[in-house]
Amino acid sequence: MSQAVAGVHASSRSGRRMALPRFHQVAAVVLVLVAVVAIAAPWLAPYSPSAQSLDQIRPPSGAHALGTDALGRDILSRMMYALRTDLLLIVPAAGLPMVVGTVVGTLAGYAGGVLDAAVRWIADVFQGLPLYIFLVALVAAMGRGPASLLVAFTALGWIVYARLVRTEVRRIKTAGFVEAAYLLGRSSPQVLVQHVLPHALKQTATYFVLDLGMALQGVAVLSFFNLGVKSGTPELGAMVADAQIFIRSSTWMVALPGAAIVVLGVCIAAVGDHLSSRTRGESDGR
Amino acid sequence: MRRSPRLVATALVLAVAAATALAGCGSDGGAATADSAQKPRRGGEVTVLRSADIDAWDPDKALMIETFETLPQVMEGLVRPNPEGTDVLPGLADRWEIDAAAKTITFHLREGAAFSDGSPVTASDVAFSVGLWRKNVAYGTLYSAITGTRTPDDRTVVITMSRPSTFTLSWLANGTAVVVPKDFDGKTRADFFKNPIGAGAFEIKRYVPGQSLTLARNPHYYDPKRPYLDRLTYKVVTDPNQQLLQFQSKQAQMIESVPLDLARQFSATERHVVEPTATVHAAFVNTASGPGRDLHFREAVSHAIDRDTYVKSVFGDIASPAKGGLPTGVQGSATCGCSYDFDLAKAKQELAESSYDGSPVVVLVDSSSQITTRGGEVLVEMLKAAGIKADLQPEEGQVMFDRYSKGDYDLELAEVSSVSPSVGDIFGLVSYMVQASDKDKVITTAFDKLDVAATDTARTEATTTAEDWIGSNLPYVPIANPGRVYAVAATVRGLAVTPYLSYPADRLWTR
Amino acid sequence: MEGSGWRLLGRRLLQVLPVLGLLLVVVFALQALIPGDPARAIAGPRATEAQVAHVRADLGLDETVTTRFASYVGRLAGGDLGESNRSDVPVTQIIGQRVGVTLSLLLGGLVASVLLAGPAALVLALRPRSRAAWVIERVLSVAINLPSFWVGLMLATVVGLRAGLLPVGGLEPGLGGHLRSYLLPCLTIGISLSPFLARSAATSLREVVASDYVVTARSVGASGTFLFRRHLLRNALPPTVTLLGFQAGALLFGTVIVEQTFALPGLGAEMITAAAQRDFPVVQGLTLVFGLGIIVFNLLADVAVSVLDPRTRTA
Amino acid sequence: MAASSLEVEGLEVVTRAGVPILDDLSFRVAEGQALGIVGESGSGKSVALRATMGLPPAGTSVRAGTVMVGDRRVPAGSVTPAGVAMVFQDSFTSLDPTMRLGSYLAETVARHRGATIAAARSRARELLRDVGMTEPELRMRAFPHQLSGGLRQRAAIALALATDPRYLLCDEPTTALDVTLQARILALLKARQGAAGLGLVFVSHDIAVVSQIADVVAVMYAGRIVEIGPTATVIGSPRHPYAQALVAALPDLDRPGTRFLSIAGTPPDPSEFTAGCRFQARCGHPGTGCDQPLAGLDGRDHRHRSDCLHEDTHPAGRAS
Amino acid sequence: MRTLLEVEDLRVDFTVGAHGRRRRLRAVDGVDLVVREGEILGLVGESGCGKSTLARTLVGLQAPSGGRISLGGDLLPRRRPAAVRKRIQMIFQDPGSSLDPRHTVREALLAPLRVHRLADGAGEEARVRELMGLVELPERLLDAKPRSLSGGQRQRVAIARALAVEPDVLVADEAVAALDASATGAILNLLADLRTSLGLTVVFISHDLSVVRGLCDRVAVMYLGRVVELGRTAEIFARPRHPYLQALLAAVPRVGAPIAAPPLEGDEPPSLLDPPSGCRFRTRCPAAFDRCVTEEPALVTRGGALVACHLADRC
Repeated sequence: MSQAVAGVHASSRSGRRMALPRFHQVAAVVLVLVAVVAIAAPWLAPYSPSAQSLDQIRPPSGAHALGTDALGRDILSRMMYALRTDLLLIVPAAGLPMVVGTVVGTLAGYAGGVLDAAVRWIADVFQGLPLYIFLVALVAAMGRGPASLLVAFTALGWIVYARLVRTEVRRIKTAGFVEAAYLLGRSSPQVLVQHVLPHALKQTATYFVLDLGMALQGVAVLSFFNLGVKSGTPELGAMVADAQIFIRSSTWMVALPGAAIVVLGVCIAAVGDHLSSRTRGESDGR
Repeated sequence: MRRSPRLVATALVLAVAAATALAGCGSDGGAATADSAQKPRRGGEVTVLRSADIDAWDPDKALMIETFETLPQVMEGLVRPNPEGTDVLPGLADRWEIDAAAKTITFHLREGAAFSDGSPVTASDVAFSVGLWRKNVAYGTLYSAITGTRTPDDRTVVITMSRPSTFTLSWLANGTAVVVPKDFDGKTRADFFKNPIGAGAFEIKRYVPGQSLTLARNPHYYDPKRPYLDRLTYKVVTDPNQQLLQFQSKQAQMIESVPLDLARQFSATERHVVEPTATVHAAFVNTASGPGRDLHFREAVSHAIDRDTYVKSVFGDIASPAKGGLPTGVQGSATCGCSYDFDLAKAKQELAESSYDGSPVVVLVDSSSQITTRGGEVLVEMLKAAGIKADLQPEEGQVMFDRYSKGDYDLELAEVSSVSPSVGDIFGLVSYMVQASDKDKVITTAFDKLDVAATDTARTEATTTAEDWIGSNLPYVPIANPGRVYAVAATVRGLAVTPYLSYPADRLWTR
Repeated sequence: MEGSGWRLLGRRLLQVLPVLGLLLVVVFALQALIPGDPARAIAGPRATEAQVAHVRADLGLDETVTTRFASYVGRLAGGDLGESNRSDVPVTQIIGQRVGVTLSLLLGGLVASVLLAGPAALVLALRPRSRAAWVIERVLSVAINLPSFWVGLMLATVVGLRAGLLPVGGLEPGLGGHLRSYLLPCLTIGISLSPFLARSAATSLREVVASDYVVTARSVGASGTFLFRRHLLRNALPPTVTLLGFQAGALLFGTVIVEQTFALPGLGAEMITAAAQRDFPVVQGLTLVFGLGIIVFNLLADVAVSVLDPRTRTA
Repeated sequence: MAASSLEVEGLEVVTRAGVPILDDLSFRVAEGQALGIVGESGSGKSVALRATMGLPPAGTSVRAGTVMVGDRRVPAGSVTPAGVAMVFQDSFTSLDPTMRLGSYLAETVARHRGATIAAARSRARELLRDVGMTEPELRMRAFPHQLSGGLRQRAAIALALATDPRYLLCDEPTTALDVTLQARILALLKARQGAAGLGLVFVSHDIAVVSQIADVVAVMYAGRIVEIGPTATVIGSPRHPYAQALVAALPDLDRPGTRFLSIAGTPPDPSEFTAGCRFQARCGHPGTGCDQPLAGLDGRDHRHRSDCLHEDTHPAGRAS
Repeated sequence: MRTLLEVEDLRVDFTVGAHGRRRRLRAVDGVDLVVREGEILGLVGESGCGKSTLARTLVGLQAPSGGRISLGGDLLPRRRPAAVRKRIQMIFQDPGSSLDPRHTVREALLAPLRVHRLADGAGEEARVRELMGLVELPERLLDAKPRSLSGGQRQRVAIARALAVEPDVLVADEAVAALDASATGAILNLLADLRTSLGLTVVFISHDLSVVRGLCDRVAVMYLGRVVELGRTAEIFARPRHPYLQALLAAVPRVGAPIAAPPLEGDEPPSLLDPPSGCRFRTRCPAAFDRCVTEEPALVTRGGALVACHLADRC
């Protein structure tokens, strides 16, 4: 009977897969397009993102497809470059914590004992610190720029990965196939690399994608507080912040970069959710 | 704009953050006349939004323009500036005599002047206060000409000076020169300034630091008609957008020194424009090290700046392109014959002649000021067009100031403002700042001459010397004389703001 | 059982001590990290080097870091957080004046989140195939990506200014005015927090609904509100409460954003101002308060979970 | 036959994707009678019980069928029929972890009998004593996780009995337990069946256990009853090749052999269910007509039958 | 028959609980055991009796707290090098987790060959096919992933993988507990066949006495971490001397026999954290008397079996 129920779940999952692909595939395509635009911004953008003119705060027109901002800069070009800035920021902002957290979590989970206890304690302590608040002080202290953002995001983000990986490593460590590999003569590091890490990494990779969305929000919020990118750098959050006072008279200036943040976030979440449901499905199906 | 609380340097300082924090206003004649046609009404209250709180009740601990604007409302000085900023008007003293030969100023205190606790203002109170100003750490130098006081009677104070300084009277109209009770009414200085009393039009009703300050009518004020308002509340709202929202939803009736971007969101009737203010918006050059040591480079920078475009982009036309190194519209100011022209070809030529090696120059701006960060973005583009690579580095006020003192910059975008009717005050600051390049002491000499100048001709001569020297040596590259915008609801009348950004709140009234 | 509840509390408090210690060190280290000379800023540009040195000595900045740390901790033990560099106001007084606003926002924000997330979670968990669930799912996936400052901005503009229904920002006087002033900010927190809450609650509710013990409970006749209250809610809540505990930092940061957006005089707005102005006594004091806040929040979450779920009591 | 009975007719359970995991299943048990249902994982025996309770497993729903409790007819799957209770396999997950045993039992009693709390608590104590707990007062204060497996399963039975059922559906109630505990639970259930006249439906994969407790045995395979009859005859002379194999595969403590018997292959997944004999692929002796549509047996009829077309040609008994 | 594996006074401790309330739990408490070459030794007992811990300690997955294990006369070190580990292999209860879901059957079988360099290029494939033959799996399954295999097939792959390194002893820990009745017999037959064909020595751990009865040459019965009875299967099943084994046997369901509730005292077995004094079984033993409380019975030889009971003579 339990098999029958498992069968039911399997089929209902495949049922969901029938519906989901359309949404997550669209999302994936959007993300790829965004990446292409970001990479090719210097060739695609009609204007330099910093070129100013006295054509200020103009609504969309033939000359400026998305209008101009308060310094007369072309919003379309700035958005293209902003995507570039944001992607270049959020990938390491989510990636660095992943690397740090995965290494720490793997070591803690596999070694256990004192190391594990220490890592858990540090994670608990970090959990108890008002890190977002620190982040404000830290970025203010170190000055705006990618370095501060990365330090801040890493200090914040590694815990989740460390916890995730640690739990996963500990779970897999006691799985029959890992114990069997050890008995069959593999050394601990070999077992770690061959059997434990691939499974743990799949989890983190999934979370990484979801984390990109959080990083995007984080960068936008910090920019909103004037703690993100340097002023003048085209960045979506900063563009929203810069334009917010025009929201009544020149809505497009706020709406465009704002919508870009939301769309990007929704797409990232859609792809991330899909990946995580697939990862879950695989571990269930074992 | 981005909200970020700003450390605001006073007008006395390199007023880097001046953009949003400085209050300014000149009653331009038209509005004033229209208002005076109607009779001020007594009663009512007004809520004023400002982006920063006062930073102290003790003027010597203050840096913020808000402080110097607010202190005299509670602790009135001997004199106050006239709305045009060209002269001083009676305050607690209703008249005074200057004796250049004797190097004295004799003040006659007003009949009925009293502190808000009812005790009368006497000559000994004033003498005590003058002593206070002179001793002050931060601003004592402003009163360095004063050697002492004499009090022939209860209503007369004679200030004696080491030289016939004309600046001194101007300084007395400034927010640092507040009159307090003798010996702080028996309290310590710190205790007194925790909840000070004065002889101003208002007394402190409720003060929540960082949030709001409510002033109520001083029942013992010497003018029985004023203040017109029963109550005046300053609310600290750092976010420009919130300022706009609260103003538009009628939660507040005034905004001090509206960010210029925001200014476009108010209707013409709600905009009170002060232009130009006694402020110079300039690019200060590190003349001690780096490319800025070379005059050719400084010339190149100056010629690279298209001041008309800059004014349009950064100030939205609420400014005038700089025609001199000193602010316009203050006592004794004179434009120089020199020109600050935009000439790209000349800029490139000067650059070619300079020792500039093509590496990026560091442009420091105050990240908390919308005007300077935006100005920085514009400046960098203009420099680029002339062939100067620039690296824009926004810093919080204090860090910026630290880097400035250490010479860790090439160019710095900043504003300096006058806070008194005398051009001398900004002049003094300029001389302080350009010491390094002023080897022949041209500026300091001119400053000293101006201080004792008795006639307008003498004043003009002194300022012209300074202007010429600034024009040809470019210790800083003047860009604009910016203006300020106040938002005022149609119901509020009587606003008159001086070019150095203060307004007598006792003259405000509501319809 | 009751005894072990107290033991848990005691144990948690013990765990908190090193966290507090670290918090102190980090807070203090911030000062060393931040460039700029507070003494110079206080003394002003016209002050001579000697005067600056005097101010520096006045602030105790000329001592070694360890001495300063020791004296800071010493004063802290006496409840003295120092005075603001900007206004000479005691930091404790600043906190006292502002903590109410932040607490009100936290509480109101939580209430708003629960009011928004609760029904959504119920629909998602109990009617997962319904049209309403489909709509909620889509709304949540968008809402989760809405920057909260933008939400605040829109609410202030549309509800506050356009419709004129509620204050656009600041605190209106009087109890009624306060309540009105908190509505939009709390709603903003609610909108940004509730998607996480709704999803988590829906997930645990779904698990609980499908659990053997709920099937058992239904087999012995439990149904309707009794089933919901006695079996579903109590079992579905602990994971959500735990999530809230984890989100304490984010929640606090949410109040910071909202305080800025709606110009509310709370701790977060003061923190931003103080940090930008290098007002270290205030930054340190507030960071400590926020740290304590998170600790207390987590503690409350732990206690709530242990009240709800007896399994966590006997570890 | 005279006693009133629980009858299930035409039960049909489908997955969300519409795949039937039970089609047209019927069975009956009288008061005081014990019906055993034997089958491997995936045979649908547990689904049948839960569907009868109106509580089909997550992801499935009851599409058709009726349940008769005595002379009351309830559409299957819609409500939990009064007078019927169920004991689940995993006592660790089937008791609400947040509720003390005493309050859980007392509340259930109070709801059913409309009794006062005091009366309900004393009834709860009585129930716990009935299921063999020596210190009911102590156990009443315990949370499920504080009890051992055996005590928990007894508590689960007490909970089921708290609703004063006439019929008790038991889904592998002893599978997770050690043999000594299993024997005690079986004895307890048997005693309730005898003394209180409870109708038992007992589902297990263990044919030995079923043979001990059941009066009638139904053998299920792939969602259908393939053989049914009085326990002694089904165990003694199974007719369906699957039932024969099951009986033959039974390791017997008293007659140890050197070889264990087993059935090659695995049962089909519900998505592979065919209309014909579903055991065909694993059957040692498939004959003609095995792929013809087959309905499965009506479990309301307790006479010994199998639905194998070729049952007479198979050698009966244990040798296979 | 030659002694292959010898266990002397083996003790395994665990620490349970956390945060200052740590307690020691002795899962295996002074077990002596001899496994002879080519035999199948059964290890039975109820859940929590320590049989699985004993198995894990035998193969080296769990370090003993005391006592000695020797294999073929060699004392095994606490931390075993790969060459020693390979001599005792283990089959796990859960066929679902005993194979890496990402690896094909071929990869699973090749890995041990490569670690120990047991075959080269062409030999590898031949050996893999040979192993598949040994466990009676078709070679077409070599490229299958575990997910597409049935439980029985997975367990066969696990056995083949263990056999790849040609171990001296195979420890099967509840190897058929998770399998359906129809698959169980086949695996048991396979083990019996392998013993015959390869001369394999097997330690077979199970809670199911019926299974043990058919497969094992000798059986050790464990109760609360100790061996209480040990002897030839036929002998002790026919004439159980320890009251615990008597109770176990009585409780095994038999076709045609009436339900027999075992004559055990109390409603709950004692906890390993707090084992009874004297004879551990006394709290549940219907025949317990004063001596059982104070004196722990030694394992003594009675009629060809070893029994630990003060009443061993009377039985």
